[in-house]
Amino acid sequence: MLPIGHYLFLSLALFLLGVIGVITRRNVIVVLMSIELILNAVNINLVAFSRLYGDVAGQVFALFIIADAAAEAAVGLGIIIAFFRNRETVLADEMDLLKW
Amino acid sequence: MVTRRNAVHSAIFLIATLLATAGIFLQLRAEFIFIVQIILYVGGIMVLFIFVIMLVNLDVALHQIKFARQKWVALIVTLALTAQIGLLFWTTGKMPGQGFPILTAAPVNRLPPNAEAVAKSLFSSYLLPFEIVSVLLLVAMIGAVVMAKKRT
Amino acid sequence: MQAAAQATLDFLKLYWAPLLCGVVIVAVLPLIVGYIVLIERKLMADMQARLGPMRVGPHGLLQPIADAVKLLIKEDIIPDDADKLVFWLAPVFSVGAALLAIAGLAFGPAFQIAQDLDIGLLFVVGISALGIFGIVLGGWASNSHYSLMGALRSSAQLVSYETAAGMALVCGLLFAGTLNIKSIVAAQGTQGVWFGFLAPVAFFTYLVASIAETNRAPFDLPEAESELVAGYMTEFSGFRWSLYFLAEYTNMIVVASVATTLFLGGWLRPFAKVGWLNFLDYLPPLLMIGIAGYCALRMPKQPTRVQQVFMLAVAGLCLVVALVLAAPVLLPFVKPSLKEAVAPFYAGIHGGFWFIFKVSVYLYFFMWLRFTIPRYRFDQLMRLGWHFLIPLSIINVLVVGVALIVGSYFNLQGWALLLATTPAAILALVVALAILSIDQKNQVRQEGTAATDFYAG
Amino acid sequence: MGAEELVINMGPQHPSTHGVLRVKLKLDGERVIGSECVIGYLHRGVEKIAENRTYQQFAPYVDRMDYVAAVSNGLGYCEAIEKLLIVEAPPRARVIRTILTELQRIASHLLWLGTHALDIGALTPLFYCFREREEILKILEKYCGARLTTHAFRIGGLQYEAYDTFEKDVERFCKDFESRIVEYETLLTNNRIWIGRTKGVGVLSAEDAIAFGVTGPVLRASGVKWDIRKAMPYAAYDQYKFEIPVGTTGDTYDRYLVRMEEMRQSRLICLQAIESIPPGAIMAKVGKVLKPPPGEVYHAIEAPKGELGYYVVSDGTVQPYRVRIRPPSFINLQAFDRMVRGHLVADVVAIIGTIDIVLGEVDR
Repeated sequence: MLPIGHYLFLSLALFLLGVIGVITRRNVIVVLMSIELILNAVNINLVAFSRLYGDVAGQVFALFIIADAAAEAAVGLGIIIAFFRNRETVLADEMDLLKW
Repeated sequence: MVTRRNAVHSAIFLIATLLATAGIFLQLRAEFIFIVQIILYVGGIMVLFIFVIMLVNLDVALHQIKFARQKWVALIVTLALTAQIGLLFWTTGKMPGQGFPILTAAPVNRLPPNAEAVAKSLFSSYLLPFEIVSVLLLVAMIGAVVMAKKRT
Repeated sequence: MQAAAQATLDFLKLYWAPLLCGVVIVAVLPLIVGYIVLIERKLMADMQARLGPMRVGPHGLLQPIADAVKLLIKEDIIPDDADKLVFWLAPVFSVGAALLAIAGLAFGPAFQIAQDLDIGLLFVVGISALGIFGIVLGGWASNSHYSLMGALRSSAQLVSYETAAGMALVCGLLFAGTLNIKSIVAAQGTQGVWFGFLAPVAFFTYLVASIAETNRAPFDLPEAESELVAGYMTEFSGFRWSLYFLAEYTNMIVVASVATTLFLGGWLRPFAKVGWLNFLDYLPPLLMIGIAGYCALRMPKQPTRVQQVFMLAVAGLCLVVALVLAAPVLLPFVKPSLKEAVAPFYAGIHGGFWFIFKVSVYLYFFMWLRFTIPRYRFDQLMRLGWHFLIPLSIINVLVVGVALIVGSYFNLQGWALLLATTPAAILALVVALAILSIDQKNQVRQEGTAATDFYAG
Repeated sequence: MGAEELVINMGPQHPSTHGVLRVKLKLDGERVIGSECVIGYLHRGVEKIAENRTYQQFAPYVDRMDYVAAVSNGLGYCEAIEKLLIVEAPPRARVIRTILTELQRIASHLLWLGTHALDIGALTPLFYCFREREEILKILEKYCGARLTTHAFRIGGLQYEAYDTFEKDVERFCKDFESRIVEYETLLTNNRIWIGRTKGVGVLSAEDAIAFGVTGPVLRASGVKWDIRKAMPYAAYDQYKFEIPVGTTGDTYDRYLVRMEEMRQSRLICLQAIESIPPGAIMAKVGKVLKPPPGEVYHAIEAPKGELGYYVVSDGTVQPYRVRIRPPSFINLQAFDRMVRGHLVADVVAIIGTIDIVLGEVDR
């Protein structure tokens, strides 16, 4: 079995990649996907610690996070579709109106 | 995943990442989370993503610059976070890979069936959060339907 | 270096059986799929008053091999505008998911690759659901409108019917109380009754949803040849196309196996606990002897020498299988002391036979439907899924749960549980039909408005 | 679905456009918001060819228009020229013509039923239909030696006398066919999916149908009782009793029912006809060289697909001055756009099938 540090570093790398994606990409869909990546990094941590302490609480929280990710994806993609229908674009820097 | 110009390629790489993560969960003996990750994340959320990517025509997005002008912000944030973690390691005085507790806390064959354990925990100690999550999902569902519905 | 070799050896020692099974499945499955296709074509021909493939081998028995050779040596075409990487990846993904799902299945008490997987059934369902990516990405990568529409239809269809299928499975799992495949079958063994009888509504729901999930008629819209040419497979040819084909039929085997495991008692003999039906044990060898006899009877009628020999070989093979099936049943009569020794063989061999038999019946039902019924339209398919099957399956889970509580309160076991579950099933059906009739009323109203719209435009 | 319109090309090579029809569909998601039929892929200039052939030489060419109902085409042409020549085919010839034409109508409808069901996804009816169509083609083959492009009739009557067992063959077919048609109906008529796929699809109101000039089963399904066999009887139709089935709503399901009933009625006509085939000559007195008097004539018959009309102008020579053909499929196809608007892609296939076009006739 691997020491927990490896998992932490993997999680960190995924997290940072996600952050870079969120900040730099213009395509909102990719931004959303980057957020999924961040959530996933958190999941790795949770499950790894859950294994470390032999307690399923971490896994339960990972479950909650997955459910949360599903909710977020559904709403986010709904917004994107509505936006695309009105503005014909999915680029973040063209989303400059609060209401249309 | 972050550097692909084509969003479908990004999605494919994300799927690969998620599957790999699922593999890690399996390795960590979290079978239930493993399968939930596959069914929900890969089989559900990512299908939704690809669906939407296909719906919003990509020909437009393809020809545009993929990165916004926030490269420097990203770099700074990343460096800051890395530095933070590095500092953490520094203060604990341990190098990565050494001195960390090793994950052999419980012998494999003495673990209760994972799905059962998770379920027991979920429906006893975490019942309230569970219900809240279900309400959240319901709200998200309604929200998504309202958002995506065609305005006539 | 030596350590690594030692580790490999250890690994092999531990896992040689699953590895072997895996290799055999990957190697033999295409052949099995080929013969399923042949059987399908023969059945279709029989129902349509014609003969079907007759030229390659006696009664077309070598047709699958000829087809496979043809597909393999066909020119591999990748459209110019296709996304090469994804185009290459998609069929592989599809077939990979389908084959991986087989790993979780148990074809008998002895044959299972992922031994004692704790989340067995969920694993099979989840992994086989991944095949959708092969379809969606393949359709997208072809860069053709037909393919894209096929892919979109397919993903929408799979996602909606997965819910109904999942709910139906939950219903069956309520009876089993476990996800482990072997334990599910064992539970049916101890109960003495298949869950298909206890949860008929769930079985029906799963049946319909599984047809939709495998894109078979009448739900074969993603590849409806009269509308979308071949749907997501339009631009694929040769080997890639055959990979999709392999994935589709493997998925059929997977859903049939899941249904068999959960609802039809897995590898248990029908009515395994009823003593006076023990003569059913003689059925498998007799069946094989019958097939062998039929082959031998047809042998002289074959036109060429080679075909006669081939027919005889088939007959011989069936006889050997019959002998293998008969041995565990008959040996105890010869030598009663052997009874203990042959028991595991009996369980394994006969279990495998019954499992394959049940899967075949399930697949036969699929094919029968395909030859008989026209195709649904996309909106009708979605309406059937969302407005009928999903409510039905959710209600069914509720009433079956209540029925189980009632059953345990009165301490009902085995067939007696039917007392509690039959009213539950009827209740679920009544509610679902009520939903359907309300829905149809709405639909009529909608159609009325649609018609006026149509004339206004 | 997506915000923009999607234009897809259906055909000319597409499994369900029944030949080389090309349909440009403008889609919003899966919903059709516009369509355009592009035809001409099978154009052979039949009408122009007629101007360079003698009257007899041109007769086989008409078989190549609606090639699944060649006998009907020939009947229309022969009768048009007979009208031009002012001769009449002898009664025996007319009865045999009627029998063969009605058999051909059944064959044409069977082909339509099989392919239409196949388009909607029912695989099996096709083979059942071909089984019966085969019997009809056998009768045609026995009669004139050809199965598809028969050239069964001659101007002025018939070339061949009915063969010995002709009546018996037709009678046996008609006897068998009664139960066979029930077989198709059990497969389709009350099938929920079939009803779902055809009811309310491609509705064409009676006014629209008349405005478009639609004829045949498509018109009758819209509730207009118009059949040239009754309205302007030709051949021997005035001697037989038969009904004209009409629909009420003019949707695909009604067109299906109308055609099924038409097959039954054709069977009845055949049964009545073989009971009393009058004896006598089969050929009227026409010369070897046909030189009709100058003039023009329009003659229409009720082909399986609708009104098939020939407008022939003669200038007194051995070759027609002009032949203009009114093909039913071509006219019926004009209603296509009206029928598909607002429906889904899957319905387009059903509607192409239900109009029952043959591209050889549309393009000529």
